[in-house]
Amino acid sequence: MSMSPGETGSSARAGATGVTPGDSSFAEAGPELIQLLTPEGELVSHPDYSVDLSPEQLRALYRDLALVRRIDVEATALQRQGELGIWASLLGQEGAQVGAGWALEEQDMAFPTYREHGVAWTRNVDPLDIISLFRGCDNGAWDPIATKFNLYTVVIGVQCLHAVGYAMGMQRDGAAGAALAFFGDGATSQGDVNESFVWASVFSAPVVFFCQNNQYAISEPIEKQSRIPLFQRARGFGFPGVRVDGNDVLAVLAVTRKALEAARTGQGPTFIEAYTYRMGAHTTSDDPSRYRLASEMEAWKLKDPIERVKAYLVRSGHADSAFFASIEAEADELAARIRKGTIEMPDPEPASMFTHVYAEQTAYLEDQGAEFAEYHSSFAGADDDLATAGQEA
Amino acid sequence: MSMSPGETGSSARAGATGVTPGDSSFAEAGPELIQLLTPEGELVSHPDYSVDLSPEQLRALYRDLALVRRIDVEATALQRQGELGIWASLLGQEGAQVGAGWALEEQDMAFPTYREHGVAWTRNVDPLDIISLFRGCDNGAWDPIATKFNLYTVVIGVQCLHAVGYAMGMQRDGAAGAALAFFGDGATSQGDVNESFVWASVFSAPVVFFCQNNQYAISEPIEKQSRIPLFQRARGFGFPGVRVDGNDVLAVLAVTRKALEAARTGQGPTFIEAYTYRMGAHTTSDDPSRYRLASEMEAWKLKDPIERVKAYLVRSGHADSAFFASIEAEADELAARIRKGTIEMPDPEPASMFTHVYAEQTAYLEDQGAEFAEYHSSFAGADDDLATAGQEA
Amino acid sequence: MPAPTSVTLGKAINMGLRRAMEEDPKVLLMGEDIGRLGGVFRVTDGLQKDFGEDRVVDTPLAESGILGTAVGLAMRGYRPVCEIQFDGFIFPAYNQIVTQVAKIHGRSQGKLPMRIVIRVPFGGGIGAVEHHSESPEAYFSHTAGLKVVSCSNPVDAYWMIQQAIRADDPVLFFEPKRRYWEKAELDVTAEPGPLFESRLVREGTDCTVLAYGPMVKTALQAAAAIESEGRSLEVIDLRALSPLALDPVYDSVRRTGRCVVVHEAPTNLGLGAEIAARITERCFYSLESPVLRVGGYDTPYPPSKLEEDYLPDLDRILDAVDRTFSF
Amino acid sequence: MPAPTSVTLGKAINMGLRRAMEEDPKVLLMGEDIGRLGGVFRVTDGLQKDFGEDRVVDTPLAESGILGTAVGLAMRGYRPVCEIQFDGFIFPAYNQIVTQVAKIHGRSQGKLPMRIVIRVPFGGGIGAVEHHSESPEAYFSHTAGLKVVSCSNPVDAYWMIQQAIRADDPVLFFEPKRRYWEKAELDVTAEPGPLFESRLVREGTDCTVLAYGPMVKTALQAAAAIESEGRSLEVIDLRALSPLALDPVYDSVRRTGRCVVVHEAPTNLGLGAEIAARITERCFYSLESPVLRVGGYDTPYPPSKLEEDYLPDLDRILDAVDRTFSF
Ligand SMILES: Cc1ncc(C[n+]2csc(CCOP(=O)(O)OP(=O)(O)O)c2C)c(N)n1
Ligand SMILES: Cc1ncc(C[n+]2csc(CCOP(=O)(O)OP(=O)(O)O)c2C)c(N)n1
Ligand SMILES: [Mg+2]
Ligand SMILES: [Mg+2]
Repeated sequence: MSMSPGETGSSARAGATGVTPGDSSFAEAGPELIQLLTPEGELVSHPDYSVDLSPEQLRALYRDLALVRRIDVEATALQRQGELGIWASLLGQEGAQVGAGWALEEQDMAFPTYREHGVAWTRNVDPLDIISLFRGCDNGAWDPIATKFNLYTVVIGVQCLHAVGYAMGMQRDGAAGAALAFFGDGATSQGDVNESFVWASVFSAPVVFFCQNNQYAISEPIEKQSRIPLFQRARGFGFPGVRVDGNDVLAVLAVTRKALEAARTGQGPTFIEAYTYRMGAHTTSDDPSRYRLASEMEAWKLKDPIERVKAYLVRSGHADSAFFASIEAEADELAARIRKGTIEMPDPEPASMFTHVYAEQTAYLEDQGAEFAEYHSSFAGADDDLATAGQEA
Repeated sequence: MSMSPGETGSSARAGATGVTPGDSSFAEAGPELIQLLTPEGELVSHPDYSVDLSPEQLRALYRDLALVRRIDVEATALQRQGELGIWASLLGQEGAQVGAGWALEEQDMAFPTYREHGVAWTRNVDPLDIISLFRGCDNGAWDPIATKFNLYTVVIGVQCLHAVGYAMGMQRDGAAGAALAFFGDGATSQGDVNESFVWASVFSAPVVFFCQNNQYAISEPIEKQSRIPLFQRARGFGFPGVRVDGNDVLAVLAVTRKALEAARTGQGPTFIEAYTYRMGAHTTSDDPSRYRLASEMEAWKLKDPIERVKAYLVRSGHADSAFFASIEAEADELAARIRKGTIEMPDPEPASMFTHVYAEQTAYLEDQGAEFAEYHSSFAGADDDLATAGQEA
Repeated sequence: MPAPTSVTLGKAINMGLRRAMEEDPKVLLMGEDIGRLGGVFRVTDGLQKDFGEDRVVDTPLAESGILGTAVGLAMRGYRPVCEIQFDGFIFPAYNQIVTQVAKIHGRSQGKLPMRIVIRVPFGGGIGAVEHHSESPEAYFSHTAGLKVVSCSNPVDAYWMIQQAIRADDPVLFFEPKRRYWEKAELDVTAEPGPLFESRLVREGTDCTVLAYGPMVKTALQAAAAIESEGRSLEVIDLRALSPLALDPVYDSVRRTGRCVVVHEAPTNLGLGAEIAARITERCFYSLESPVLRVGGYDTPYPPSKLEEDYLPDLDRILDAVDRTFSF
Repeated sequence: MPAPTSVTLGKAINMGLRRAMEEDPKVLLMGEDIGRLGGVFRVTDGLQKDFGEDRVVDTPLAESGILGTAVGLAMRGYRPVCEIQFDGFIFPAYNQIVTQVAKIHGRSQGKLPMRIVIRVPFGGGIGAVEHHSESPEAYFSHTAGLKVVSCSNPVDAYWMIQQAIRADDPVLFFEPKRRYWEKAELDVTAEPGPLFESRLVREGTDCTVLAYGPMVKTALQAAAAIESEGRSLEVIDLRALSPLALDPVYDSVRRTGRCVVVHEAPTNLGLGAEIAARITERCFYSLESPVLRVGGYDTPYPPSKLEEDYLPDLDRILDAVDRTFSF
């Protein structure tokens, strides 16, 4: 959105310090926090960062935020009803993820963890292709090449090296793109993540490190991982690090765009710390009440990434109630489609576990698969036996 | 040594910038380089660091430097003559190692790589107990507990975590000491080394990280590991990093002492980059002529860590030719003892390979050892057969 | 003397850890989320509250860091008990375990004992996502310098964890995660047998079935199921995976002449391979059929919808037993 | 057509790498000191000079970094060939190899092939210090998703490295470092056989001896040495360690009735265990004696003064052969 000088001037200081009027609760994030839209939905300017979005684009951004949240809520409900084995909720991190996703250009490649459902949405990954993983049907059903969105990676940190290697490949191809590596605050302690910083710096690879500091690694607060703000880690490796309000989708978009552009133009890596909060449990198997206070969550509720966009859209008159109603309706449809698609999702073929172990199948595994099929068919019709046996066992 | 204002004033700037008069070749080390004794043997003062050594102590320091170099030269010769399988020379790094060794107090624990023969000497480790490793008799024959000098560690970087863990133990014991972790410039790229920074910082463990930047990891120059000076790595983890002239034993002593004292008094870790140069090959198996220019070495010859101490001792009149002659004689004796001890060193008992695999021997391995002994004795007297068979094979 | 109480396997380990910490101040626990949360399986529940943050250490998220610092603590005289959150996440620590933990005692000619226990919830059957259901024990059993055990029931769990902590060698302690909720009567005043021994858990005459960890229960179910058909299986819980304690196995196989080894780990180069090779070397003339192996297939652990097809179960064990008779 | 020339095993790999890079621009080499230095064994000698720093990459000193970035490069369509400087230094990369390199093709249901070769100079006999003489192949052969091979002579080395690079699956390529200097006539115009096959290298009638990598030469020496005593050994070079190609082995054992497996790796859970188990399953009624294993002892690799005592040699192989006759 283009800003009137008035807007700008009025809150430049706020923008620059990251402390927004009437919201001191960001103080702990420090003065470096980059923010363009306050929790109250006011635009603030920043000396180094800005975005210029049309009202249409702002509405599209809101739509993505709202739909992503609905996907997450629906998946959580499906897990509760036994349709999914587990679900890793992104509740509260929609701004960081949609903002980062919007910053990606077609040729860029994203390397997610297991929580980037919001980024996936911006890469046109069908939510059902993610849900199939959490349902236990596969390890992710989307095409990582076609969508330029890598498969989810569960082993903490390893994907940061994959992103750097992919970026080194882009370098060698003379390609225009960059790689965007997602990881969490806890992941910053892993050797692989720090090695990826060494490599990115030494080869000045076109990669951006996007760390969602949601304050927790399961039960462990950020203090268990670092004594200093995470974005400062980059200093030790010779490239810039910035901290952005992860609940401010506009600031995240601006900061990530700038970093990706720098990477694409040979200026090397950037570390982005998106300062946010995990509003839900680590996963549906987790019980946060054992390790954190509800009050903490209350404070963060006030910084909701979606509410502030809605507030701005309303204040600026860029959207009316009809618009919000239409999004609501679209979300309902999406949720219904997800529910139906999940419940009707077919189980994988048992023999499929032998098919993709290798690109060039081995005679040994082919035989093993054949024996399996034969043995399995000996229970034909009596699938219950198998099942029960499995359960008893 | 106490300094006269004159001395101080004359070269304070030099000391502060690390660029010593008539020696521009330190320029690349940058202004942060801490130096107290120039390559020409002039004392320079530094705003934050100083040492106060008596003439006796200075002579003792020289003695250690000279003897350590002689041990290294003798070991290299023994390898050339086929008495050792390999040797990792410390040539050129005597100042860094003896300086760090002198900074250690009795209760401190050192964690070396495979090149810290100079530190070993300051911990009263018998050179023959090191040589036995390179001769292939054992993996180091000294007592790491009694000497407070851990066994050599060949896998790059792992010992940095051991040092942090040991320091965490000291913390829990309420012990007065600190741990000193040695590692090279190449090691800074390893995940484990960076994890050790995370841990040391998070637990503010009493540990000091002593990195000898000898400019090379075998054939790879420092640029292959980092784009910025290594001491700056610490910034990314929230603790101080300093760069010291690694060929200036006085500066190394002063800097390491201060860091160890800080660690002992609960102020957490420090990263010390000892800026030095590997004057010899990586090991006796290496051929540096394939990857570096002789001219580079010539430039570093001028910064020899021992010559500058000698120059200062002479200029200051703290030592005369008789002293240097006596050290020379002592070095000759030491070399002779090492040579004799090496050549007469008995081979290990073959069956010994089964004895220390476990603290509590297993029946399985005991049987295997017994079978081995029986089989082995079947060649009694015919050891040649075994040998030849081994060679043929 | 407290009366025997019924406890779950997970709780039994918790009790064993507590007792070990009470008896030896040098014992400390390290791991991810083991403090306030009590571990994702609650095995360390309540221990940080009672022993403090210095003895129940919530670590940074780095397994190599956990094992590497445990090595330093062991050098300092501590007995660290490290929790690896799930089997599939032990690999970042593999270098420290295989090149350091396993070798330092030997490297130092006995001067630096590595009194470290590495707790690993392992195996499948809980409907989890990738990396949460694996059985990596063979990677460690093949490594000289390490000892490896696995418990199959609450009573063993309680005693074996304490014995592992008291041992002066590094011990990989594999916990059958799908059995954490199984209950048994535990008498904490009883006298446990030695740690590194296998145990005959069911006598039989026709075929010997070997299992450990989660598969012991499955093997016993198979034995019960086939009894009606008049076939008598002898079941042995191996317990020790390195060193293997096979003498009772040899005796059994010499009697039965047949043997089936069961584990969830992939069959190729799994424990079953070594056990089959040794049995054949020792009992060659007693064998009526080759030792057969029932293991996971030689594929990555599949998505959970397929794990029942992947995992050895009652039917696959009985199928193998049948084959030992049709040889 | 160039005439056959006599080349060392190390040089043969160098030539194979060069040819692979000439034929496919997507092939690149990564590792420590492989550029100017040409690797500590000079296997990549001259390649950086001719192909540039972008295709022969001197990497930072971090094995996990090497494999982790190789994964990303493979996703981008490259065929990285990673050199691990010595066997004992592959473990920092173990997590990337076992949880990523091995699983990504399956995880992506075939959409992300991992065309990565991991070159590992392995084995002992060169008088080195700790971690420089190990044989870790079993750790990888037990891992589904990986393929594992080892060459024993210059001709195989030349062809197998090219075939490994052309393969669409990740291949661990184990190079017998003590044999780097062995020479043989190499005809670069010949037609190689398939990569994943074992090869009969000496015909015999009394006992089958299986070996791979550095032990093939030793096995052949044993066969030659015992011939005079009128005993005829059949020697098979396994070449493929995963998948194992044992059909020719079964045929051989069915003829000879006896089998000895040889490797430097520790015996417990070494390749010999799996091979013995499979042979026994397939050739049960043909076996005159159990399959015997001659491997390294179950200790860490000893200091070099003891390696001749540790390593399988001609005498230990013949001793085992004798035992197959005294069963
Ligand atoms: C190597 C490894 N160790 C442990 C785990 C178990 N685990 C899964 S998520 C998680 C916490 C990750 O925290 P963070 O990096 O902050 O990401 P977040 O879940 O908060 O998004 C842990 C310990 C894992 N997946 N991988
Ligand atoms: C994990 C690991 N990888 C590779 C090696 C082989 N290696 C031995 S020394 C060395 C270079 C080390 O360089 P640096 O850390 O600068 O120490 P320096 O030898 O220069 O003292 C390498 C690559 C090793 N020992 N460990
Ligand atoms: Mg987090
Ligand atoms: Mg170096």
